[in-house]
Amino acid sequence: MQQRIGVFVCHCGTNIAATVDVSAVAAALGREPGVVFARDYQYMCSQAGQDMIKDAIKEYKLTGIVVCSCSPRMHEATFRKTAAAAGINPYMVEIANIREQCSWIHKDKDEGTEKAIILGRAAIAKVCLNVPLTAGEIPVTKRALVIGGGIAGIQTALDIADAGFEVDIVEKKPTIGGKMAQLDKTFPTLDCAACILTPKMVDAGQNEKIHIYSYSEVVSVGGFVGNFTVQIKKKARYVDETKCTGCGLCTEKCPVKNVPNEFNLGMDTRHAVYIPFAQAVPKVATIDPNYCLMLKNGKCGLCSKLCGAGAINYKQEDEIIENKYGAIVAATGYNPISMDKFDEFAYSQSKDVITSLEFERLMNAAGPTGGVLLRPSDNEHPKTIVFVQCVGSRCSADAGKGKEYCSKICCMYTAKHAMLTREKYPDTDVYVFYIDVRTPGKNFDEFYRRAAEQYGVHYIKGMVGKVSPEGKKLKVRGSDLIADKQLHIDADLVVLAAAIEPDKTARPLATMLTASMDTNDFFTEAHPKLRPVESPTAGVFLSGCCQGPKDIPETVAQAGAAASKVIGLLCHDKLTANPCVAHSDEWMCNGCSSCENVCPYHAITYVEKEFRMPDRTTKIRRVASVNPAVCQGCGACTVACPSGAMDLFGFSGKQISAEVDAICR
Amino acid sequence: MYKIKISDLPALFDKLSEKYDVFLPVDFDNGAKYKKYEKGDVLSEKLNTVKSPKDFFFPQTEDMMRFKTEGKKIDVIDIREPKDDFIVFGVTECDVKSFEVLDNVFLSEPADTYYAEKRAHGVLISRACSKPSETCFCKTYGIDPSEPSGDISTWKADGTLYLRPNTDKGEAVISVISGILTEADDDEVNKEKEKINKILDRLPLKNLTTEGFGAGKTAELFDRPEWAGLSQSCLGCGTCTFVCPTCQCYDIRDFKTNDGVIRYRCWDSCMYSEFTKMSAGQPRLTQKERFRQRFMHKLVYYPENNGGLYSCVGCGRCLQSCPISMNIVKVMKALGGKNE
Amino acid sequence: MQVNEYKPLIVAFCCNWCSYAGADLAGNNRLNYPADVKIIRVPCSCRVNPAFVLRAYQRGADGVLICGCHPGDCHYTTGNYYTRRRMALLFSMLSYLGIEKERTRVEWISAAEGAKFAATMNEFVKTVTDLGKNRRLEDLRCKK
Amino acid sequence: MKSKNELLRENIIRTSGADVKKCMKCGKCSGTCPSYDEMEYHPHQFVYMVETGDIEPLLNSESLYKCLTCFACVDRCPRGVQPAKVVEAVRLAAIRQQGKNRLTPDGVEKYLDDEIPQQAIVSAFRKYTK
Amino acid sequence: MQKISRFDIINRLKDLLADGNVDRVLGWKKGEFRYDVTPHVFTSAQELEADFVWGDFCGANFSKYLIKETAKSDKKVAVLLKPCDTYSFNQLLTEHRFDREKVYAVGVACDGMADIFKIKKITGDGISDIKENGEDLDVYTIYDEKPVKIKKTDVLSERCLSCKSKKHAAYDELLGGDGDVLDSNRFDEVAKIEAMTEEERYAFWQGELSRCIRCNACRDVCPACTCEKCVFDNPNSGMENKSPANEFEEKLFHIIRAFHVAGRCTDCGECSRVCPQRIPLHLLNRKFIKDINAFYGEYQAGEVVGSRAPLVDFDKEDVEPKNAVGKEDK
Repeated sequence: MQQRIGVFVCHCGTNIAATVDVSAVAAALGREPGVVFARDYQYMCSQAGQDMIKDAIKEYKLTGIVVCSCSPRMHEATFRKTAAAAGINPYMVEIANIREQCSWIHKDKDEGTEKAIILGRAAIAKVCLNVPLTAGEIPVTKRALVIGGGIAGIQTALDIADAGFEVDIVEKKPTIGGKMAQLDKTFPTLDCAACILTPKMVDAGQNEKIHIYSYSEVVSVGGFVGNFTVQIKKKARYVDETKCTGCGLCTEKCPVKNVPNEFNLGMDTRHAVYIPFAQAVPKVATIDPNYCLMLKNGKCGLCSKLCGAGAINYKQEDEIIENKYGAIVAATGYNPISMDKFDEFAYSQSKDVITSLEFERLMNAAGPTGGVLLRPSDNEHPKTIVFVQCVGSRCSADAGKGKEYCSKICCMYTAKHAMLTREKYPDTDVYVFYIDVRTPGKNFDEFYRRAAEQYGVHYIKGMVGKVSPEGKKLKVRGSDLIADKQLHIDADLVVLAAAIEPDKTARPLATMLTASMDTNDFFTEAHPKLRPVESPTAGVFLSGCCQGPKDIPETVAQAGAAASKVIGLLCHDKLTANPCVAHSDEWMCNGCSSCENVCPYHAITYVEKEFRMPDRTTKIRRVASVNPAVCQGCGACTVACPSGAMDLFGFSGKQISAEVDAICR
Repeated sequence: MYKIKISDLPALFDKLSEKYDVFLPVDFDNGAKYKKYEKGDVLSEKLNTVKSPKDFFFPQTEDMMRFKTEGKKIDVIDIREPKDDFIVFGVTECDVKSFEVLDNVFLSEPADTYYAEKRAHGVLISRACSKPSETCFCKTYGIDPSEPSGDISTWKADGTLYLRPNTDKGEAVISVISGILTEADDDEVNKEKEKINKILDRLPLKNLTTEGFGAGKTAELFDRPEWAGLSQSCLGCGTCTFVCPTCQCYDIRDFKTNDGVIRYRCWDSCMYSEFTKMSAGQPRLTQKERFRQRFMHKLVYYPENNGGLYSCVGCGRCLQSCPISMNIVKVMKALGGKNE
Repeated sequence: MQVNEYKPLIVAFCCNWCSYAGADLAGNNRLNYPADVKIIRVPCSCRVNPAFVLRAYQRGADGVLICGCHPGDCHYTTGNYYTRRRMALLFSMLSYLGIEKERTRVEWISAAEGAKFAATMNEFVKTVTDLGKNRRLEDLRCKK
Repeated sequence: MKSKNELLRENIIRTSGADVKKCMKCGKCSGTCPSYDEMEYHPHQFVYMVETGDIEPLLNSESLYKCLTCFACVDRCPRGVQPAKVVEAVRLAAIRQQGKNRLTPDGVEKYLDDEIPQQAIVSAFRKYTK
Repeated sequence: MQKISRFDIINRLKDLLADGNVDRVLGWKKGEFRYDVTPHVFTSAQELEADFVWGDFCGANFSKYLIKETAKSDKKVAVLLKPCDTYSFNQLLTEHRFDREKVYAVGVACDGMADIFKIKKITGDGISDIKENGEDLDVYTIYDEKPVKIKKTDVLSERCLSCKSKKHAAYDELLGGDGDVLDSNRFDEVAKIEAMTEEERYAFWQGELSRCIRCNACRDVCPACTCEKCVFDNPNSGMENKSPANEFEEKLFHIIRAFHVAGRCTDCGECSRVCPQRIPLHLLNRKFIKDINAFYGEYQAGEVVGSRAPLVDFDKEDVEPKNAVGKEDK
């Protein structure tokens, strides 16, 4: 059938119209063969614009439409719905991207107009070869996986479980809780982090819909939205989780006591068998195989003898568990960056130069000093404390160190630290060197002002250039830009607001999830404004700092949002599949298995089929058969197929060739 | 009759190429091919070029017309340009006779003007086959390679090339080069003819006859069981049809250009599964049928429609180039009356 | 000046998930690159058949670019690994046949690399402009 | 037509190879500068004043010769601005003017003593002379 | 490896037919002249006695015929395979193109095939007979009583000069024993072309490919080209054509053809053998083989049934195209 194509050119306000002569584009495309209607309009995506499209489809009996507008990644779905509402197949729509890939990057109007016409022509050439497609359906596994057991992961899991769905948390550490468990107080309310976090941890631990895989890692992810298959490695903790009561006897009696305690960032020690902290969930001991005498050289076995529950099992091995999930939430969190490249602050030279997270532990009642602020070097009260902001944040890529982004949370927690210090120890001089103080949040600026005004924290606009340990003192040299002076401060403690970066496990996880990441290894969201908690990979959602720096309330809000997206997905029994899948022309298929070999989804199988040949004989042939519910439409098979029997709906060889032809005209 | 020393041939070609485009067979790696004469080119000793001279009159691909589309308008444009006179030099008698076959097809009404125009402008200068190949069997079709025809006939003997114009076109060519030719009598040529005829008697295929073939033999030959065995190893590649001087099937196709269409024709082959495919499919579904079609056409159907003229001239090209060495000689021997 | 007026025609095949998004980001950030570049969206770089590359040249392209996710980051897990092999061999063959190897290229550009996209396009257009028109792999009929 | 000052500014930026627009005005350069107290204009001010085109005061300032070119600011600048190179470029602009050589061969003698390494004299001569 | 005679082969084949193991034999049938040997399906001892040949012109590779032949009947067919043919045989099995159970593979030792074009280059046309005479060939022509004596090694086919293996990669039984995989020099010619400048390479291939008449002999004889419908015959492929209209299409055809068989081509050399225009097509396929070996490690298609062809495989550390092209040797 001869196609009847309608072309709709969007001005996008002035976004397109400023550099592309939209009416000229409409006029030129209107002359293309197959086009029976073409016009431009201010905002095609508006209700009025969509109505115009619908009316034109009906009035001109259009069989396909081309919208010259913004990126298809933005509004393809919108216009497909529009087309469907007007009674034509939603896959008879093509978008010519004349905004992101034309008007926004070209300054010359003639050039922009010419290119817009060419892009429009390519879209027309393609749509002429489009065929109506019907999306299939795929079943949904009603279970979610949350990767990461910090506040983001816990909140997401709790919200999903609340809606009645099974949810698993995979946490690489022996306990959930994450960074928040290490914090002392939280800004701007100064309530105790543990007091608000631990009840949630307990909830998660006790919720029958939630299963926690602690001390575990995701090792492989297969499948796709609605039907992921995930392998989880439960690392051997040498303690039977089901038997251990968490009494802690072993952790007290273990003869190996000199293990750096990671929970306190190495500022004190723990035993070889340990429970990270008192409120750990699950409250189960873990044996550190790097230090345990029994595991290292087979001598000791004390904990095993002591354990009344008989939970110790030195023979335990890593275990791989395979589960199916309908949705996956990444909540892998963050870490402070290494201070290796910032040695002007003498972090490696003096124990009294610490990071803010270490400061949290020094202030925490459960920390290495029992909540008393003492210098790590000599356990004396520091009298002069210098806080340095933006250490490794906001660095230019040219500088070759640090991160380009603002870590967002440092201004507030530094104000908190300064304030708490002054409150507990009024005799202490507290200096905060800042470049800018950024406090965009509810009650945030008030909080910061309180630190300066009520608690007398010295806020200095400037930056520390050098810290030199000299005897018991730290000589701090910095600039005071307002006073136009260089300051020299003899400090007892220097606290560095280290930039935060995504956890190192995020990158390999992103690869497994085929979720995209930015250059900083933060997960990319499907749309920065409109779909902030979804990854572009369907079925993968983002929670917490793995998507970008966030404070606790933001994290919790995002965790809830991610949970609601997951719930929205899991409450469907079936999902609409992408109809742009591969299909094989059985008459042309040779049965060579090339396509089967390259298919990442095992969507292609071979069947023996009887064919009635043109010469009236019958023949049994081995031919490829694509499972459209499993195929994701990458097209690898279409090129692997030597005979061209394999083609892809929506991106057929003919369609792409037609686009090439149209562009090269 | 005229003559010129072989060593003076370059001067002859130079002279001719002042007025004509001259094409002559030159050697390449393992064969001979027609090439537009340029100074320094040497006439090949080999008789058979890989591609036959039919290419000059019925090229493998030939643009016929153009359609230009502008918006929704289509213009038809005749793209033929006036043709200059040209000479094809050194054509063997079998190839000369192939034009009889082609002319019957292309020049009968309605005449194929593309072909006709080239025939009108082309001058064939033939040559006698002093050194035929073992694959030659033109005698089978009554062709005499010692007495070549064409617009001018030539013989090579004793370091001399003898030329005899046969047509007005031939005379016109001679007049261009008469300055470097000398008059000659027929003696040397007659001796050469005798020599050639003796060689012909020694050819391995000298006894091959067309007996059992020709007009009216369809019913007898069509269902012969031998076809199955003969065709079983045929690859259906079409090499035989492309090197054949008399195969004249073509396909008309459209090529989409940037702003229109070029309609062109190109050689087709009855050996192809897609040959004469129509909406209802192909008339010949198996390779056996396609194989049979080619030989039946050469030996039965064509003679039936053209006064007994076979559409094979015995040049032997297909014998040399078939990848699996199946050919018309084997077919004739398997099916013919007296052969074998 | 005649020389400067030559505008190459560049066809860039971009995978939907990374490079096409990278191109969108370049647009969002208003990063200029020449209008000579025309992008064709494909689901994955592995959808790009060598025949498309040759067709682009046939139809008059002077340069062809295939852009995909960085190896290891393919939305479909492994697609770009196949692209890498196919195109390495295809390009090597084109070079073997004497076609300028600079005309054809594979680039890995992620959704976050708008700047890289623009920089790559600027650089590639310059390279192809310096090479001049594609003469060795063109089909003159197309321009008739 | 560009003003003389604008040309001077462009020249300084070009010879320095630094991108002054990248400066986020944190002051770390000045916080780190060992010659800070000797200087009338400090490293961050050099960067800022070149950025805004307020160059005349810098050309005439003794600060030009107080910078030790120790590159601490270059090393620590989080934005990769390279303030010392900006100072150096301004200094070059100053001494390249007619008769503005900071150190003449005649003037060297007064600095000579047993303490000062000869190389210091040579490099100072290189630095302060056209 | 020992030289095997026509007599020995016929005897064995007759036994196979007589035992009822097979009901037909795919072998070489004599032609009009010594050199025009045709693949043929023999069904009886008499037929074998009369027409079967084994000698210096039995170059045809039968592997591809097995697709058609095995589909014809449930009975086994015996096939004669030279060492190079066995690689094609295996490759077709890898691609599930025929049923191994229906084939009885008889490996025959081979010491190389002669190239009639090379012989004619020496003797000229008019060959009436060619007789084997030890290491020599006596070539008789109609122009001379006495034969021209030619050393067989001087007229060996190009592909046999750089024979990659005298060892059979597959067989049910061997006649004449087995040889070794050879350390062949088959990439020397490719390297020579690679060493040319871009302009020289362009000119070289332009010269070679311009002779192409798109007779499809290379494709149709190729044991890797077994598509049910070739893209060049398929109007939907966008590159269907029956003749090379210009230089572009000459290149297109040969690039795409070589690419489609890349990683699957066993380098049997049939394409170059049958090209009526003597285009060295094997140099295109060998380029891919050489590149594959250099980029992804040694791979011989058809060496092992079921091996994964390089183009449907990958390694995470594969070389980047920009680092690969033009650096094949590094």
